[in-house]
Amino acid sequence: MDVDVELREVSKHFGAIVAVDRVSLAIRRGEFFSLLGPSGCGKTTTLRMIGGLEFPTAGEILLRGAVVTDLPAYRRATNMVFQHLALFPHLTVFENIAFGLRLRREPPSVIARKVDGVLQLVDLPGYGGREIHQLSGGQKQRVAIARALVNEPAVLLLDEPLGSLDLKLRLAMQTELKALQHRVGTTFIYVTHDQGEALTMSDRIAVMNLGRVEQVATSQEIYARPRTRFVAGFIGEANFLDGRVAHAGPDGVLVAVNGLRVRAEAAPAPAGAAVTVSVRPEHVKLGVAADGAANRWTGRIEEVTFMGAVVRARVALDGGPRLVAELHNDAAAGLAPGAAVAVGWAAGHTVVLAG
Amino acid sequence: MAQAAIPQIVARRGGWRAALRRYAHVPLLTPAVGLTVAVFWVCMAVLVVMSVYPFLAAGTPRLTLAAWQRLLGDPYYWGVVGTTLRLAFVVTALALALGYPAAYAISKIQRPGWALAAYVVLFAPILVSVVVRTYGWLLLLSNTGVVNYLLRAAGLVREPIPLIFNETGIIIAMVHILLPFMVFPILSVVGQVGGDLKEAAMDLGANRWVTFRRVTLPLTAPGVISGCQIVFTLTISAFVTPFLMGGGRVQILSGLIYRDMEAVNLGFASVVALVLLALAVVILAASNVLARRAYRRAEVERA
Amino acid sequence: MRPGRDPVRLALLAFLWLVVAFMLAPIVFTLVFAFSDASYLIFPPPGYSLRWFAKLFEQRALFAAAINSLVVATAATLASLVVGTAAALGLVRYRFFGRELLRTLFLAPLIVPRIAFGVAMLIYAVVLRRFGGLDSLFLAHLMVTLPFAISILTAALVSADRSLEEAAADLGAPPLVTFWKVTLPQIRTGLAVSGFFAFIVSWDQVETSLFLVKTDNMTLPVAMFYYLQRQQDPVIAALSALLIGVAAVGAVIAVLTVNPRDLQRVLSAGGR
Amino acid sequence: MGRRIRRREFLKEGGKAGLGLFALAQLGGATLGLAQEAAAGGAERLTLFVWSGLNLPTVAHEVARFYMQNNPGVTIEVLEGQNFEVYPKMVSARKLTPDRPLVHFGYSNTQFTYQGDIDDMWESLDLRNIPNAANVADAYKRPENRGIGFSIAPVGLIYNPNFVREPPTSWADMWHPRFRGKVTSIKYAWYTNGLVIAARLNGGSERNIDPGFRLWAERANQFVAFANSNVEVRDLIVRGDAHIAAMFGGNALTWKEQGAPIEFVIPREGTIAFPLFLVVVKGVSAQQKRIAEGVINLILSERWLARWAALTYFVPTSTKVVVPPSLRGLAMYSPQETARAIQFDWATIARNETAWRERWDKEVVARMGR
Repeated sequence: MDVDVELREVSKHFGAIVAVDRVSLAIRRGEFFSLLGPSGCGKTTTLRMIGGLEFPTAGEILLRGAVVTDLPAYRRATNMVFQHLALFPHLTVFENIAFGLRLRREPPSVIARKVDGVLQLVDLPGYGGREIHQLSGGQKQRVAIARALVNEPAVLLLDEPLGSLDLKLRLAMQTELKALQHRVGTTFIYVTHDQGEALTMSDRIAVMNLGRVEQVATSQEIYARPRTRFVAGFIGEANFLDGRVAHAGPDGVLVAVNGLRVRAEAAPAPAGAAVTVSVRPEHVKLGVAADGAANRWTGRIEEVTFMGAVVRARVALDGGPRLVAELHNDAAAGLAPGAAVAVGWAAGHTVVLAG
Repeated sequence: MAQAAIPQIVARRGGWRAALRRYAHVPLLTPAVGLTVAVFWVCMAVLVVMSVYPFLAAGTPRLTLAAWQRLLGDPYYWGVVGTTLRLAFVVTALALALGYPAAYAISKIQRPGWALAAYVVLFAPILVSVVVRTYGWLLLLSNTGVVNYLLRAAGLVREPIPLIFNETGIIIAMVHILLPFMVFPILSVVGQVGGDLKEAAMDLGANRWVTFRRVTLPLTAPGVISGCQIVFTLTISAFVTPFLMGGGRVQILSGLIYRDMEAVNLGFASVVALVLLALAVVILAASNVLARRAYRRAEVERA
Repeated sequence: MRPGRDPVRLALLAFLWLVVAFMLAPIVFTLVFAFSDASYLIFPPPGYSLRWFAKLFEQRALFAAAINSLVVATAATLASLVVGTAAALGLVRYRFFGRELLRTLFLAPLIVPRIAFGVAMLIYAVVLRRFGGLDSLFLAHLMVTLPFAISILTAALVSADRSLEEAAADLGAPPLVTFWKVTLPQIRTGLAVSGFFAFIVSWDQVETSLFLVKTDNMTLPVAMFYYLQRQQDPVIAALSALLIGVAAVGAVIAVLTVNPRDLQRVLSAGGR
Repeated sequence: MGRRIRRREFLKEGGKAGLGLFALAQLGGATLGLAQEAAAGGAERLTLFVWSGLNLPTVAHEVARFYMQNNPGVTIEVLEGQNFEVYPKMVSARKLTPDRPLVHFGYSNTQFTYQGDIDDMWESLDLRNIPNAANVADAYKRPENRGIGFSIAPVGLIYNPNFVREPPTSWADMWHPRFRGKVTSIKYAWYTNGLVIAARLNGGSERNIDPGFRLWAERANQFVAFANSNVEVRDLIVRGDAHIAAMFGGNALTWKEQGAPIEFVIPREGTIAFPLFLVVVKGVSAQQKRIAEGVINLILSERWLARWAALTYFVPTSTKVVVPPSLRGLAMYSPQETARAIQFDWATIARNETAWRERWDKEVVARMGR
């Protein structure tokens, strides 16, 4: 499989601040790859280094096998869709999109054809003559994408391009972006702090925290098998229980948590190591649903919150730790604060995290 | 791993592209730095040198503080400094008294056409030479000029009242010439004081005066201060207007410079120039302290 | 209360019109005197004639001075725009040691009394053997106009959208092309305003030029100043009338071409 | 979209035009430099200074033209101005670039001629190159021939007959109470502002100037304003802002002839003699000096001195000159008046120039309006 972008031990320091800390990544051709993390985690800096808008303090960046570490943006086969779009207000839609083509001195007929084509692609046919300020937010978005795509970049970089849109439009654009990526087949590197967005669109996700990459994996794997407590907490929600590996064998793992013994299928650490056990709220069953679960205890309901399609309940286990469970609306009938209840989940849903 | 990264940093720092990027500001700034240093700062150095080593004066050139002693040791010259400062303060105060309400009024004009007209009328005079405007005031204020004619025609005075060849004439003309420099900065902040802020204040029960004093005034203080600074600096160094309007009677520092240049007494002229410079620096520094306080207060109010 | 009837507002507007009258008075009466028949200042003029205009056109020295002023002001304006834009870019777009010091270094000429600078400039010019040349005048004026340009253009660049430049670079534009195609259009108003200021400041520079000009090779305001010292006949009024006419045309052009909202933005930023 | 393109083109064209202008300015500077280079070698180019105003520059222009016609290869530029504007710049140039004087030679009034002695500004003239100097009365030759007197401008009092019923008769009228607030003069012009004459009439002299300052300190409010030029004095008198002033007879007569309400009187103490000189500035080359002396010789010739007198009403110093009939009848040009004219000690005045200016400001001007 071809690698389009490769980062080797890339670091970026701003004075004393380490924005990106020894990041290594390999992004495959045609992949929809997301850099996900909270603000300040270094994801945007990483993207800008790939695009040539920032330069690493250390490490190397390769684009299709060639070292581009110090190459400025205008010499790289990447194009970016900026967070605030950065459309040229003094140029029309057509001129905005044609900007890169004109710099490459493409003949006017080719420019016209390509611009028309890309406008079709982003579903804005006939908008070439518009002024930027005449467009709606979503339309500007498409123009920004069109402006980048028309250059047929090796890699398209997207820096939270949907951040400024309202929720509904954002959801629609997510689907559209993903479809677009399928159509053009270009490698997309997408920066976002929105885990839902990342999960929806990405083939693979790199979760970043404090300048470092915590985990790189597919959406499903990141969700089901987070490798660190940060990843588990950042992607979706999770209950965390600190404990120690009591037994680890081919038949499974036992983790001791405050006297409870939690079953899991695998652990990253040998017996005796301190670990954290994580379980997603939607996997925590209450009442009869907990019957037959590998992990099963009793507890007392402390609080119930109605949330529309789901209901959340906070339960204090008899052994001490508290858990949050998320139940479907109809499974929650009869739950009331103070009531004693059975709590349980399958061993396969227990994720054991090192440290 | 960290150890492995360090040699890479060193290696990368040697790259010519990186070096180019690191020093990209140098070619941009070099012309301005070169010009300013080679002309302006050298000139300032020349002034200092001339003030203690007046090699253009008659007699043997030698290092001497005589010119400094002559100026600083003589109460008469302190009087001239006093007149210079007094004129500058009066002109600044009057310009503020005229400029602030004018700027405020412009911001209140609702029809854009009229606002534009007011803008143009207030600012167009800076397109007309200082010499021409001073001449215009000579026409208006001299004994046989327009104002005295009207006063006499109206029977208000029998003898023309002396409006030129004294400080009155200088002040009137200077206020006229410098008013745009006061209105500019005030107008730019008055425009920013949003109506909603004032409405909020009114909503909270403040009457109009209190609103003005507690909201508008502090918020426009930065504009007022920068306007006053500009007008003050321009007044203390003004020469043409005081020279033509003063009839050789009003003694200020710039006039001394001119006198000593005529008498080829460059050493003393340099001393006076440096004193003028020192006055400007001191007054501006003091007002900057005020400005910083005003900014801080404005920030607090805005927050 | 309806705004139209608000007494405070009416008083303010009345005051504004008084200030406007004050601003216009000397200019209007200069025009009146330009057509006066008398050879010295007297009001009302005993009669009206065009003879001062006729006499004005005989004053070749004044026209030579006007040409000098035009050349020097144009050169100083262009130079301060070019040098000032570069310097402002350096100050705004880069972080480096001594940046604040440089800014102070650049803006210092604004507070130095111009007549003091003129004294120093005379010595400077004579030492460099450029006394009386337009080149030393140009340098002197540039020192006065450059700080204006740098402060206004710095403000314009700060408010210009940096990401547009990045976008251009990302789309393949080398730095100079980016500057030309993206940065420049964004700071257009700043350029216009600082160019305008620089021109006016240079065109109307007396104090700095006073000691630098040769008596037979002056700039216009200095020539007028010396003319007024020698003689206060309405030739200067006639010349003023011409200049006021040019200024009026300039004002109209400025009003028609500059976007007032941009202007306000640049000016308010520049006032800081 | 059309608008955009137009604007961009406009910007482009504007840029081109701007560059063109800049190049032009550069070119201007270059030609200026070239002209200066040319002056250094090959053809000679000299600057002749002359006072501006009235008919004062006419003879200088005529002589320069005449000389150039007869001496191809020599260019004489006439620089018009006032001594007080040009002299400081001449001194600066002399001190800083001794071999390149700003002005090579020219007319110089009494005050600046003596000031120039102190500043070491003047070349000694070689009278062998100026045969016409033989006709100049000895009183107007200078020590070491540093310049030569060619004319005298007697100073008397002028007044505006529309405002003054009783004409002034004495220099003392300048400080007489009846002219309080109605006197004007050029500032620091010791020959017209009454300082020296007041000292002399009150027991002092140029060397003992205190009586003059004492008197003017008390009478500071005699002055309404100080003028910057002769013409400004005229305007102040004509408008009635001032009623009397000390002034050159030649100027007064010219103005009266032009219709100004101005009368000239000779005070009973006599006129103040104000000789006018021709000087060559140090720093000229030997060849330039010879040219300058040639031109000075022309100015001193009967033809041009007579022309000078006719144009300016000023009295030539040459014994041979035929004074025009219009002048012969005037009292101030009579030999008797010339003989009894008050002669100032100009060397002393020049030595005290800076100190007196300062004292005048401090002791007189500062008291005005009090």
